[in-house]
Amino acid sequence: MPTSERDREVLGAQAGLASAVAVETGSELGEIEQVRARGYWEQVWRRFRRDKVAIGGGIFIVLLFLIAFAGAPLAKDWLGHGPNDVYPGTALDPQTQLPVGPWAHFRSGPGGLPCVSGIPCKSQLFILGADSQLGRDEFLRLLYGAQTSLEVAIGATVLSMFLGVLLGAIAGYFGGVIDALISRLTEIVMAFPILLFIVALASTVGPRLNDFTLGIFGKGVLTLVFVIGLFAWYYPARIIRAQILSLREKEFVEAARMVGASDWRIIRSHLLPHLVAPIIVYSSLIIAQNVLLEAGLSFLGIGIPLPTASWGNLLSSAPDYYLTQPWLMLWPGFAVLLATLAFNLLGDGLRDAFDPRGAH
Amino acid sequence: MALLDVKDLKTYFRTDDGIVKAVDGVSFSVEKGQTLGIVGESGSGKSVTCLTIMGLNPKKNTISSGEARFKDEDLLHMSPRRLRQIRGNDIAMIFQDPMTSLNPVHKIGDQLAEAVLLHQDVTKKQAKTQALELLKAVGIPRAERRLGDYPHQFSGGMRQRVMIAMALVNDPDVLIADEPTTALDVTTQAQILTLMNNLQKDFDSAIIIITHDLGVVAETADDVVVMYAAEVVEQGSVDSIFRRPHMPYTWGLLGSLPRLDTDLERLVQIKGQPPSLLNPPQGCRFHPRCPYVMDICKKEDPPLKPVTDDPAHLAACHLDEETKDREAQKLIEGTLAAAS
Amino acid sequence: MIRYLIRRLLWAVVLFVAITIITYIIFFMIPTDPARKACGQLVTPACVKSARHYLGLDRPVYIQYYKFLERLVVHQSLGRSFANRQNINSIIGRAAPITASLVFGGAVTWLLLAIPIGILSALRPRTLLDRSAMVFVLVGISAHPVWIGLIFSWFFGYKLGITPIAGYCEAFSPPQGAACGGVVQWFYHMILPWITFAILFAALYVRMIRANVMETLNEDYVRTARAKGAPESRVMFKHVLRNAMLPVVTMLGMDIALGLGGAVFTESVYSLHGLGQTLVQSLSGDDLPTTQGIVVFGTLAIIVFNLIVDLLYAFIDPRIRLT
Amino acid sequence: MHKRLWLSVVAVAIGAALLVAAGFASPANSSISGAKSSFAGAKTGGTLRLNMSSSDVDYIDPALAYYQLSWDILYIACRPLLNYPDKPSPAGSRLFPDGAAAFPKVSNGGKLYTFKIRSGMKFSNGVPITAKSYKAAFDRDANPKMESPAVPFFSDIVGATDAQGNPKTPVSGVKAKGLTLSVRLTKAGPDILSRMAMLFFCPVPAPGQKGAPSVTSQGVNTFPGSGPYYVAARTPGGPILIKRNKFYKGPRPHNASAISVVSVNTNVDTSFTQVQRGEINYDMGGLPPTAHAGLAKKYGINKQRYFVHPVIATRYLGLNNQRLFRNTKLRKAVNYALDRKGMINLRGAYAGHPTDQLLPSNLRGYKNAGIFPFRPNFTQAKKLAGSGSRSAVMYTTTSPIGVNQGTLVQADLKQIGIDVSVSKFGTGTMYKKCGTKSEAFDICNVGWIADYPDPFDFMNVLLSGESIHDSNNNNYSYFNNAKYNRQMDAAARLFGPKRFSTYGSLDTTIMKNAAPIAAWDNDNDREFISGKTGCYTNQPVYGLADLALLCLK
Repeated sequence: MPTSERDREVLGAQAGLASAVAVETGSELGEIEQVRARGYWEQVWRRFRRDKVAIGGGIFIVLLFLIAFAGAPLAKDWLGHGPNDVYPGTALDPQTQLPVGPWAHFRSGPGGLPCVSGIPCKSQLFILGADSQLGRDEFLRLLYGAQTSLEVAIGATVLSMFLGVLLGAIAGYFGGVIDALISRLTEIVMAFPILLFIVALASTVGPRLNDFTLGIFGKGVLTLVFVIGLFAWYYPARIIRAQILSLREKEFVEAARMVGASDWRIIRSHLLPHLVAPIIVYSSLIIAQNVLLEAGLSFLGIGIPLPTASWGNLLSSAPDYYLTQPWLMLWPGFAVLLATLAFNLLGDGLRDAFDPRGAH
Repeated sequence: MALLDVKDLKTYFRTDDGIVKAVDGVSFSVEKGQTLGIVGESGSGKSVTCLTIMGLNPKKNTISSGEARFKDEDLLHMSPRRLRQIRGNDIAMIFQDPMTSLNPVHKIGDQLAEAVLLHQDVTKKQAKTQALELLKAVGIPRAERRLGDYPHQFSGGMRQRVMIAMALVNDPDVLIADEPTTALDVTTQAQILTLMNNLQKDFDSAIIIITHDLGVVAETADDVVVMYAAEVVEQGSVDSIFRRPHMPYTWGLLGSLPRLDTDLERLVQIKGQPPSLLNPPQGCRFHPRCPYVMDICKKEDPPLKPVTDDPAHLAACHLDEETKDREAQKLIEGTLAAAS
Repeated sequence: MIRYLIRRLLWAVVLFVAITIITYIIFFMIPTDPARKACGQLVTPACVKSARHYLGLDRPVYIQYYKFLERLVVHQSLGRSFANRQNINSIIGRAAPITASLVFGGAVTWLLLAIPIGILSALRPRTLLDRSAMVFVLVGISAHPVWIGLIFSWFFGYKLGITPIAGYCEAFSPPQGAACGGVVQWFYHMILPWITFAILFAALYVRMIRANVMETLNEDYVRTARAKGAPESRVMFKHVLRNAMLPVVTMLGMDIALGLGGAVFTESVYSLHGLGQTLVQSLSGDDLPTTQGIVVFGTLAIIVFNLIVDLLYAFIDPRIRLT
Repeated sequence: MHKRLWLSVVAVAIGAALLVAAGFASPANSSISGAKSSFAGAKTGGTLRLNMSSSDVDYIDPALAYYQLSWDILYIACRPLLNYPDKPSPAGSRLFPDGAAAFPKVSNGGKLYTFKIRSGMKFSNGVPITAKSYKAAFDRDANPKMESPAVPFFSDIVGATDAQGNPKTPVSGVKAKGLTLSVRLTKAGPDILSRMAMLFFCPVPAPGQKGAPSVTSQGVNTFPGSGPYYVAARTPGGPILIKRNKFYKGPRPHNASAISVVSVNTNVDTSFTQVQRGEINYDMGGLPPTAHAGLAKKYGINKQRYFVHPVIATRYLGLNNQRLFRNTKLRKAVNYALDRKGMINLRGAYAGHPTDQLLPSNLRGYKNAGIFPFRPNFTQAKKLAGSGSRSAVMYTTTSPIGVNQGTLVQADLKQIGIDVSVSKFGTGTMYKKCGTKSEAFDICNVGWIADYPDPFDFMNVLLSGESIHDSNNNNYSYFNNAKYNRQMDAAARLFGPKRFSTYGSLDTTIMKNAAPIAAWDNDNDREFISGKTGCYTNQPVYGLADLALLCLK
């Protein structure tokens, strides 16, 4: 039968963490017969361009980056206060002593203290109100939280992808004892109660790493990157290994081997190009998972340390206002939902674009 | 009235990229006890033709037209219920890949018995007995024991025998075999073909055998339909077509028959890939690959018309008779030389 | 089959040893001075000394590990909590049923949701039902379980008051003086946690089941069944579903293992004092033996569960059973 | 304050003066009213249903329990030799002889205390309570197998510990004969009476008697009660069932016939909703911080259902004088920079009142000196701190409030160039860590509730450098100044009004000149009971509702 009559509905299926692993033995992203240099990418782009939903996801992600890394500082300048500035005396309702609600104007002296005569006093605007009794700007914290979430999610994804691709490629390419060792290692990691372990590690070993920031990241970002990355590599590793296993038997690899190409060269210039598709697709799906994971860990109080804003931190202080200001639960939850959704949609779209047959 | 009469059969698939005309106006008929071979490259529409006859194409996005009359009932326009009664009972089918055509989680015996139970009012036990008999008939050793086995415990050839048994268990009038030997090794191929020939004699069924291998056709078929890019390009009796093929594509198929002599110059080779069925070439669909291509071929699709010396032998080609004679002769000589 | 069994069993043992070694190193080698922590409020030098001896910290690492393993395997004991001196076995004994209620109940919930939705949307692709299912899938895999939990508990529990906001009820033999007990109350208290816990997995499973069913529908043997003249219902139930569900069984094993960790979040939202909450509490209390005990227990549970799934899989898939 | 604050009872009082005379000047005066409470329309009988949100008792075993909530329960299940009456402040914090027939006879230069035990008392299982029962408590606490935290509180009793300081049992210095109990001390211990009132010394049936609690470091979950109630059942992490002790014939009230702590560690919002709906009578664990303003508005304060009572307690930041904060100017800078009102606001309305001194404002002897501002004065603080950036480690608790307090301190100190990183621990863990000398912290977020109303319990216990050990310290700022150590020792030996005024001046002097800590709050206890509940009384020593008085309406 011609391939075109295969039901295209199969596409877009199975993006879940475990589901992908289960089908990993098959040709996960379809064997791309030959990387027909430009034509292939053109086709991918052509197919991707038609997927309006995925494009939407992609645009949202670009916007998210802009908001997080450019919009947040701009908003900070415009509003005249920072995400960690506290207004413990002024951003609280004088009657109830609870944080002010959305679109609150109030006057405040330096340090967020009540105005006293003789000291300059400024008017402040809190667009989404205050986050807690500390009286921090929920809106700015939401924007800055995007920075943290993206840094953790992408950092952990890069680390786990790097480890996964490296180990998966080595295992798949060299086979034999090396493959057996790496595969067993993968199975051991998979048998761990991984989330329990991440929780335990983030809390015991984590605090020691919190001060390690490389000068550009917030405190605790790299801790989460390591803790998550070190446990999440097994998933790309299995996919890449399966890909390499099937590619290894292909004629062009045989041919390269026959003309005496070194292993490294074969991996780099013959195999890696075929892995670009799965790497890109799974990266975006894993980023989505990691956004959720960061929020979860910070919610449990073992993620990003104080006072840095992260969506999980915002979510974790919200239940204190369960009875009086339930909307505080909504903002960070929506932010997580939209970001994750965007990465998932992009990932699905890319998968479809790379692999129109959706063969699993 | 022929047992199965297919007239102007068309099957189109709607896809995201446009309409794929997988079968575009195919007509043929089969008589009782006769064997019809349908040959062509993969993607030429032979399998889809048969699936359309059986009503096995996915309902969604498929447009079929034309007629497929079985005992004067049109298979294409009958109720699903009636079609199910005919399927597996009057018309049975054997598929290309015996490895995947059996359900891996059910026992062989159950799968065979299912075929019986679907059409005959018998007990499970009786169905099993019938299944056993058929298994013996298709030459499966220790058949009693193997009823309880699962497909993965069978070799490819044995599975194809099971498939044949399953097809024949209800004594069908028409047996459609879709490349029954492609997935098998050469020795097994021969065994399966012999088995089918013998069974045909015993059961007196009509057989439609789909293959890309003219050798298989030569061994088994009475009539041949050659398909290219969803169309019939040549059809007629085996004798007639093998004696004097009228179409460069057929020559190509004949030319790619296995030969023992390697030093003989290959007269015809089919270069290139079959065309996309989304946008088939203008004119003769074979012209981009045809070594004898003429200007007219690019503009006009040649009609399928009887060749001069045999009215039952139809071909679609613009070439003049002399060229056809000359080239066909060379080819036949080569083939004969190879065979001798 | 026997060889398969033995292989799986041996592998389970290897896994267990490997994981306990790693756990042991992380929780007993890395932290500073567990003996001091073991002494609680009364940190006298004598106590530290006896705790060091009790914990075996005065012996070489491999002996310590051996002792730990011996205690675990021979005495089936996970040790004693630093925080409240309870036997960790009994701490886990109380927490595990709660987590098990959540995880298994959640699994049932997500299967009950995912199987019908997945199958129907596979059979009717691109219909309204299918599209709604796909929206559910996307939201389900993108919304944070913690958030879903908070919103549910606020809306259904606090605003509407039709479910409890949080809390747990023992189904069988509730302790004397407990607020509630019995299967009905247990069920009532678990409804929201189950749904919260199940949404993510339900979404993944809808997706997977839909794809599996579609893929199976394209299998040659399904065509064979149709060619035999089998009616659609028979084709679906006898030939499609069984094969389409095979991967679901494997996945279920892995996901229940994953879920054991994911339960941390649901438990924390609904104050269910299962393994996850106990773990988080033990972490904030520097209660290493409890932390470690829970991780080891979780690992064991996962290994055992995967073993059961492997056997179950072998049972339903003859290709594995008979090789 | 409860649920967050570990009840830290005074450790061994070294060189303490005659506290009997000082703290309990006229204890014999406190007349105990009759068995029934003084509430109009109080109803007896019925079962009270309580919650303990976000918390559980540590143990219910009197030899092990060392937590405010546990003691609030043990208070109604125990009849110690001396006890605090079921009355609001101030009467509620004055000792009266409960298990003992009268205050003890002190002889041998303050080293021998002889108690006469009341006759006719029985445990809830019918076993008579005699001197043996009280000795059994000492012996059990001293049993090394119990690993009891009570040991430091009686290690000055003869034979309580061996030469190495390890506990040993039986305690030879405690002798029981019929209804006479004698306690022999190694040196004069004037505060021994307040220690005898601690619930570690709750009588239990002696070994061999019916219901004698087993000796196990895991503790027992039930034991025969000697007070108006007894603990009938407890599941760790689960409910606690308390029942009337029908053998109790003493003067203490007992309104409900049973008290059931139906769930512990419950969600604070759930629990609050249940109290609002009347499904639960009272939540011992406290309230959501956001609820107070609304409750006060709706029910008024101390009128119907919402109660606010000052507790003799101070919250402060222990500034570790061994590390960054050995610099006095820097400590003062912190005191100028700390937003005291902001810190209190974090705990919701009516949480307490700001302070800048160690002694609680409701403690006798307190002098208001107005040393530091209640809202930050960053100008002054910066002047003191000087330029340059510093970093500090702060320990706080994992509770949302503890976390917010850490964040506010972080923000305040950032203004004076101190970069604070916050580490979070469970409450007990944090106190344990801060009490360990080698622990690398600079600021500890602690609170101190009076064990008994005397300045000694604050000044000497929290600031005397002489009591700093390797671990288990209460001097969370590791302040050790020879001059002030001497002055505190001297003050401890004083009597009467002089004692209090000396302590008051010492408090202001130390805070003004050395500022070893940054105090910020004197706590209020804030409670809410359901509409079906009445007879609320705040027991000032335990800082919670008196469960014996609480009744169903």
